[in-house]
Amino acid sequence: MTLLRYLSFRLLGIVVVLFVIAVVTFALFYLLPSDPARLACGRPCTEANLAKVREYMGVDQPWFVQLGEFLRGILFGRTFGSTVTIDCDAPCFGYSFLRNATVTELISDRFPATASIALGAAILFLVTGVIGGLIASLRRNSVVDRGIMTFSIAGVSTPVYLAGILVILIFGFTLRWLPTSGYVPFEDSPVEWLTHLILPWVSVAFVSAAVYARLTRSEMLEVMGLDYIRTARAKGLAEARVIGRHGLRTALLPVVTVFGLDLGVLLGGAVITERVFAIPGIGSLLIEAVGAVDVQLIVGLTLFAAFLVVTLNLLIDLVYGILDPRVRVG
Amino acid sequence: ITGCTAGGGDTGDGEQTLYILSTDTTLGWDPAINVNFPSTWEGLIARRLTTWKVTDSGVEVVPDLATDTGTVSEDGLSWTYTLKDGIEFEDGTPITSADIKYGVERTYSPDLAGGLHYHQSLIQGGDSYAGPFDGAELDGIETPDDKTIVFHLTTSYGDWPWLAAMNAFAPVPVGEGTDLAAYDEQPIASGPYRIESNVAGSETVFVRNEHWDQSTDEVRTAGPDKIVIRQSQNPSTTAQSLISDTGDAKTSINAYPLSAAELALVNADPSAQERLVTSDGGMLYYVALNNDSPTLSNPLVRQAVQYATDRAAIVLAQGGDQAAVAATTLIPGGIAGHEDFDLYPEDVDKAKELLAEAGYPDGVTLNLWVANEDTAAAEALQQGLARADITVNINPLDIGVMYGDAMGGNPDYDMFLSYWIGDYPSANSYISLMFDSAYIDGGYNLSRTNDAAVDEAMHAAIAETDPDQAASDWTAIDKQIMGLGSMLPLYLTRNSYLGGSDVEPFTIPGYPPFPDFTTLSLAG
Amino acid sequence: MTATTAGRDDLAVSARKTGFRTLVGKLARDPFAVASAVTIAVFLLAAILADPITAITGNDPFTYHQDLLDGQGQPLGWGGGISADHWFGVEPLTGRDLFSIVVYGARTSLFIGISATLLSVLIGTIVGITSGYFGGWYDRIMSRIVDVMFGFPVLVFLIALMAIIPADLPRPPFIVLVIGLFGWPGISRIVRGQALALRERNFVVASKAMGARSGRIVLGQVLPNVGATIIVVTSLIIPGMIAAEAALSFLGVGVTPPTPSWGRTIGDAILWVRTSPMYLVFPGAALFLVTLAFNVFGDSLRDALDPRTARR
Amino acid sequence: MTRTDRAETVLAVNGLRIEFTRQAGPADPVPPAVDGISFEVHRGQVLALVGESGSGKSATAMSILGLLPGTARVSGSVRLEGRELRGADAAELRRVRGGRIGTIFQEPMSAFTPAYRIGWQVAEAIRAHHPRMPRAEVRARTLELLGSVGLRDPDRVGRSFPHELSGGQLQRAMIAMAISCDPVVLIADEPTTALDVTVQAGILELLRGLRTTHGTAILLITHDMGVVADLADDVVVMRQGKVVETGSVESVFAAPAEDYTRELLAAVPSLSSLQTAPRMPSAEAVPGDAALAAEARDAVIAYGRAGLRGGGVVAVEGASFRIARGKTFGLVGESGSGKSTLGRAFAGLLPLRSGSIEVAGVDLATAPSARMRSLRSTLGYVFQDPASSLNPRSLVGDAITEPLRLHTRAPERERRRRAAELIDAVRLPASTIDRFPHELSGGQRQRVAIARAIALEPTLLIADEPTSALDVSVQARVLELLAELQRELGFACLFISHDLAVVQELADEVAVMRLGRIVEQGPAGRVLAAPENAYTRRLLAAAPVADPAAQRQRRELWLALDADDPEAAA
Ligand SMILES: Nc1ncnc2c1ncn2[C@@H]1O[C@H](COP(=O)(O)OP(=O)(O)OP(=O)(O)O)[C@@H](O)[C@H]1O
Ligand SMILES: Nc1ncnc2c1ncn2[C@@H]1O[C@H](COP(=O)(O)OP(=O)(O)OP(=O)(O)O)[C@@H](O)[C@H]1O
Ligand SMILES: [Mg+2]
Ligand SMILES: [Mg+2]
Repeated sequence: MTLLRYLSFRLLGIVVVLFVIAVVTFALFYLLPSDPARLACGRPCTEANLAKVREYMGVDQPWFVQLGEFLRGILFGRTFGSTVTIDCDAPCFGYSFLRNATVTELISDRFPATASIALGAAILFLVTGVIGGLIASLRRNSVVDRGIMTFSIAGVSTPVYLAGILVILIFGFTLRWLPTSGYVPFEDSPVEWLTHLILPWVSVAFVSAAVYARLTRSEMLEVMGLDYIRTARAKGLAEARVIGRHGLRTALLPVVTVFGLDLGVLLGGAVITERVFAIPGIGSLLIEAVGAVDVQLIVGLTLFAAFLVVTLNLLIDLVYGILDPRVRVG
Repeated sequence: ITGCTAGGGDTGDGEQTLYILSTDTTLGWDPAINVNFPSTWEGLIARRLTTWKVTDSGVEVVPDLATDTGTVSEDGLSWTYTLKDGIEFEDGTPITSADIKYGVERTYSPDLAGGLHYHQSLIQGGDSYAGPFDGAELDGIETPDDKTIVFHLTTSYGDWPWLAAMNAFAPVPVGEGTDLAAYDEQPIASGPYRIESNVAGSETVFVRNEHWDQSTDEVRTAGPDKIVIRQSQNPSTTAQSLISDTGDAKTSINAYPLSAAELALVNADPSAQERLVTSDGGMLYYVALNNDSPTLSNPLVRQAVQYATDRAAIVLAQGGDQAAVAATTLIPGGIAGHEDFDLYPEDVDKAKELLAEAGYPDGVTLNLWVANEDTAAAEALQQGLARADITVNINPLDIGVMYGDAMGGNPDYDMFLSYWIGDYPSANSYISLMFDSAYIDGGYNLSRTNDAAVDEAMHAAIAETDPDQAASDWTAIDKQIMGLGSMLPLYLTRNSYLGGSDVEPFTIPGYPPFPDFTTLSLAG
Repeated sequence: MTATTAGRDDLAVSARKTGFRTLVGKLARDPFAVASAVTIAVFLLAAILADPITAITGNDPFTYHQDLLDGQGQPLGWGGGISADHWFGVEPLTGRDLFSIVVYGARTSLFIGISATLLSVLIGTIVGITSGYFGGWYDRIMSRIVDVMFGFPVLVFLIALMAIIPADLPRPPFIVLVIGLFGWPGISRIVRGQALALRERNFVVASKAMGARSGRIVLGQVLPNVGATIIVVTSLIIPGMIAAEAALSFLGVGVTPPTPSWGRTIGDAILWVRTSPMYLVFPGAALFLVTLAFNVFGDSLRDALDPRTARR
Repeated sequence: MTRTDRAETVLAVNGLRIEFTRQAGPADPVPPAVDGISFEVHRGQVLALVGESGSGKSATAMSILGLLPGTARVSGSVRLEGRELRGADAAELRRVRGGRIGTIFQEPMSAFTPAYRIGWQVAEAIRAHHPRMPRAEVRARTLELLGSVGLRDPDRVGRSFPHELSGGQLQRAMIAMAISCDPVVLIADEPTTALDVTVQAGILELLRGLRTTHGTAILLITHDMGVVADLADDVVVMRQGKVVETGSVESVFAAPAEDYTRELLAAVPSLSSLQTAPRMPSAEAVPGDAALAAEARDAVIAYGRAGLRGGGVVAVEGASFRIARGKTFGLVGESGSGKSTLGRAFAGLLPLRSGSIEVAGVDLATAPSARMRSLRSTLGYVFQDPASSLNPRSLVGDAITEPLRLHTRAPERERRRRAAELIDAVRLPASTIDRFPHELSGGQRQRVAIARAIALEPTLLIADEPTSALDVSVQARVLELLAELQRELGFACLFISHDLAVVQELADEVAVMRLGRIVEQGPAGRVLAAPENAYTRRLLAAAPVADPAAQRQRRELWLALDADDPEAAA
């Protein structure tokens, strides 16, 4: 299979996956007896008013019609509103009537915060996890190894919200080193952006790095016993290079796979972290949307999260090919 | 950086900033859909015909853009207001009666659902009106000249003066606000502040509106130079930083009341305790007993539930008398028409007897819907009822889903625990929306009370324009409804706020149980 | 076939013990394994025998003891009200016995954690092995399904589902079903990768050459060789599942109150950590200990099952 | 080392002793892997280290470079050009590794890091010792090196990843890497074990060239006596960590002083005299249908999916031959010529693209799956790599009786009895039955694989290189065993090997394969003694014999043939 064929096959797969997710989400919220129009209708809500709102939101239609409209909107764009016209250009992932904004706008408002948490935390836990695992594997069965592994088990065993609250207590209130909540956009103040994100990063990283440390350690133990490591040493390479270029390179393959998934999920909204640290991101938006039965926003966000996961999956598979030429496609 | 910059709200040039720490994640400011009280945030940017003056004892309606609180015609069907001189929008254009009319008209647009709609069917022609965006006008509002505005009602309405103080009666320049998203983010201000920036989920920044004239405004004091509403704040960290009282926290205040755990934290810190302000009353927590439920349709069972309720435990589970007071009536203290009575003093044996009489000698099982954040009250209720062999299955739900379900044609609950606070301080706003049979499906009549006598009495009381007569009417209705047993009031919250040390002392009445942000000021 | 085996019948009797007993023997020699197994056993026992255990002090996790609280609902006395009757003290606001809450909480948390893990591991292993071993279209379709599962936010599903299911049905089984059904894709991915590699291994081909059916090859050759991975994954996932239940409770879609669950208690206790720290310490320590034990035990079990480390 | 006209000593090992300690567990005494051995390697000379598997050859070589794992305890002295290497600091060791001493490892396939291109890896070796050499120069030197080891297209090879190259190419690249810094000593640990004879001959030639042109001293580790005879000047024979005998290659081969050496040499199978002149084809006796065990007719086998225009790798093209009952059919040919592919096809593991294969009168392509399974019960298969064909998690006893479990209802006890019988039949100690595969030596594992293959007394045994991983003494034992079992059980055997001597010893009929085609077939005696095909002749000439004098003649012959043949292997 050529790279092009492979890519088009996978992209088609992504489209199918997203379609399935859209259908399932629509159907799911249609099963809910909740009526979003009533929540949007205000106080007091008369029958006449309700009917107007229903029509305006399109929820008077059966779910498959709504779904059809939604999908059509993605491809061709659509308009909302009854007495005013709200344009939602293609690709239109829906419109939140409660927030008077297109889902695309809402996502682009909220995504920087989520992306900041996700990317920073991901880098932090990847780096600390891999380094920890590496050190543990090189000092196998030593005190250092046992220490790192115990610490990592502690990480695995801690729910992320507990970690979050604990770091807030320690660094925010007891030591008063860092702000404990909120998000400052990078454009406004890079320094504040950083200081506000350190605690979320640390708490996510503490919980996730553990997995990476364990994975790296076991892979390194495996790889460092392989023949080509001996070859590299026999060439006269410095030990650091042997470990870094020849050992770690292969040991990181499974790490990359897990990382791709984790990053995808994190980018789709770090629900709990955002909640604990009061960061307005995709995750908290989703929770709010669910609470308000804002169906279009829910579907839009779900699709967005799913899109991130599956695209990152594809990306990781491609990166995998670079790291390991044996599985390279094309 | 929160907690790191020294010197409170004073920035270099002596500018004072008040920080309001809110858990909200999106704040919209379009007056057509904003449901803030006139004395809270929206009141800072949007003036209206009349507004609230909040004092220790309560709240009264006072003129705002209008010169008086309105004159009613003989038949009670038309209200006339005259506008003051020297009132301007933030861009300097004068505010005219047409702007007010346009503002009210906007609320009729289905594109702007979600606000408070008390006025909508009251104003003539409102039932068939769909907003001004396609050029139509609302016949029931007359603007003979730039300074005068007349509202023609379909029926006389005693609470009308309260309605005219609502956000819907704030002016919007004619023709503006058609880009709904943009206007919600940054409406054109008429109050002492205008919105400088508004980042959803992050913060809204209010700065002084140069075109607001203090001499035209008898309520607002506009103390701080700048007000920042920090959104998406975590309540627990909010409390912690207010207690610590360093940096920005010195000029900060929480927007929503402290919880029991946060109160305990404050109590542990004497210096914070001094700054704590607590209202005498607040939101009414209640349980609606579903009259359509197979078990609770029997009034005896409803009464048994009433008698078995352990209010003391419930109140303590909220954090004790510092956080709540037991409530046994519908109309809370501080609202005209309130009278203290308890038709069902706690009596477990009596509850058992009633159950036996109703044909349930071995007890009953009831389900209870409750919002995720209110399960503590539900559990305390549950253990109280358990004493009378009433088993309660708690079903915690997301609050939106809960209401969406209950009002959306799936009232599959026996009991429904929630809270209520009137949109204005009138017994009407506490009772009619919750017990009028017209609001059974789709409205807030969650107990599904369908009693012709109650309906009739309420309609009479609503039309009553004499305040004293209305008050005594409502007291009677309160007793009447409590007699049906379909409503179980639990407690009134006592709302606690913690201001930073640079926030000038303030008080909070039982209604509205929120700080009056329009008069809050900073030391220095 | 030759005469030489005639006198060797003794051989046929004493087979090398590879079964359960050897495994136990090996584990018994590993102090970490013993310690963690004992910890897990203690918690499991506590969960099963919650009634008699809490009966010792005559408590249950539901009864309010508000007489033990001050006017603001704070426990009176030292350590959150620790006393002979209330070993771990009492809960703020309600005065419920914290020891009972932790013990009964073990029931909920372990039940959910373990059953959801078993469900995930079962599905993940079946899907992973079959799609890795058989490959082709089946594998491609399965991979896409895994993508869907990954892409779908569990939380949305749960919140929606909780609103649909009738209130009087017990929630734990639903939570198990949902987090179990959403937990398998990761496992299936790992298992699939291994099965894919094993498919090409000579001993699998050899088995095929000997005339073994696919089912037998999957069960007899492939499964034992992914067993170690599955065990490690399982031991890592149980704590994850317990934490997932806890997180759901934190977001308000977990088990219904007043059913005790560690997740809910910890979620509540966090608010009180500065004023009633013991409220957090006991359930927190329980959660931490049991997850630690599962992790350590998983590691030991893997070592014990791997013939290459047999002589350790 | 008695001769005095020797060139200078570059590497001297003295009283070397290596012990491996166990990671954990009781400290039961383990005998040292290497116990006080001494030898010297001289400039421009080849010293061969021979001995059975596990005798400590590799451990010795690794200890010279300090590459043993941390569990090894080493004592004694290793001197390179007079300087002590043991106890040298890391920097010094790095300078020596790859700089003064180059190393060629066994199994080239796994000796390169899979993630990097060959050229990069060779360049890395250069840069490790010449950090300031400009990029272009490094590149030029890399290409030059790859060219100098006889790789046809150094540019392409340099750009390839390890998995894209053949074993022979990789081994050459490995040599290029080993000599990249003009080492004074080259350690070659089984440099040709996995390669077929023609490639092997090429590589030995290359090593010889290095020795003469650069004066490189070579420490050659092998268990192939033919290779020793071909290349070595001196021989050190090891057994169980001790030196048994030392001497010049001529003297050791002509007059071994020790019993063990004699045994070792006797075990080497030898090709009978070789005729290289082409002969007229003669009529060959082809077995009649009645005596037929299996037959291939125009079999075409390909890997990968067949697209519209063919596609995939066609590994075997139009193979036709018959295997007579009770006879052994030998299949020889260079690596990658399709031997194993044919073997697999006979077991029904690969589909045919066209043609047919019949086993016991059943056409494999059309047989229903039930028929196929019962057919497989009459089929034994010994895989090319015995270690990997045993499930690491099954006990030997269970592995051997797997066919019984699949095809009979024999109870546990009965199976165990049978397992003991089989273990005995392949001459393994009875205790083997309760071991895991990793607890056995390569030779033992091979025998376990054979035991499993004959468990159901097959009518056809497919043996794919059953001795490739074994040292000569063990190999001799296994071959003897196979012959004996065949006599006893009377199965037909498809015997795949690239070792012509082995095939000659065992096979009745032989087919020679090259590039997926059978180039010549006929009775073993005829084909291997008087080949008609040029390729067969070259193959025969390339096989080294364990006699230094004879091997020198053969080498010249091979060189002549090689020069004639335009398609000589790269
Ligand atoms: N890392 C190790 N740990 C423990 N024992 C080892 C290790 N490496 C080798 N040995 C043991 O040391 C002995 C010598 O092994 P070595 O690899 O030197 O044999 P060899 O002569 O090279 O055999 P072969 O011909 O099979 O390669 C063997 O008994 C082997 O089991
Ligand atoms: N699984 C496979 N997929 C694709 N090509 C393969 C596969 N296995 C073998 N081949 C190719 O088929 C050809 C024949 O391989 P085969 O294994 O039959 O060779 P062989 O004669 O057994 O070699 P050797 O002596 O090295 O074992 C080679 O070119 C090889 O690269
Ligand atoms: Mg070796
Ligand atoms: Mg082969």
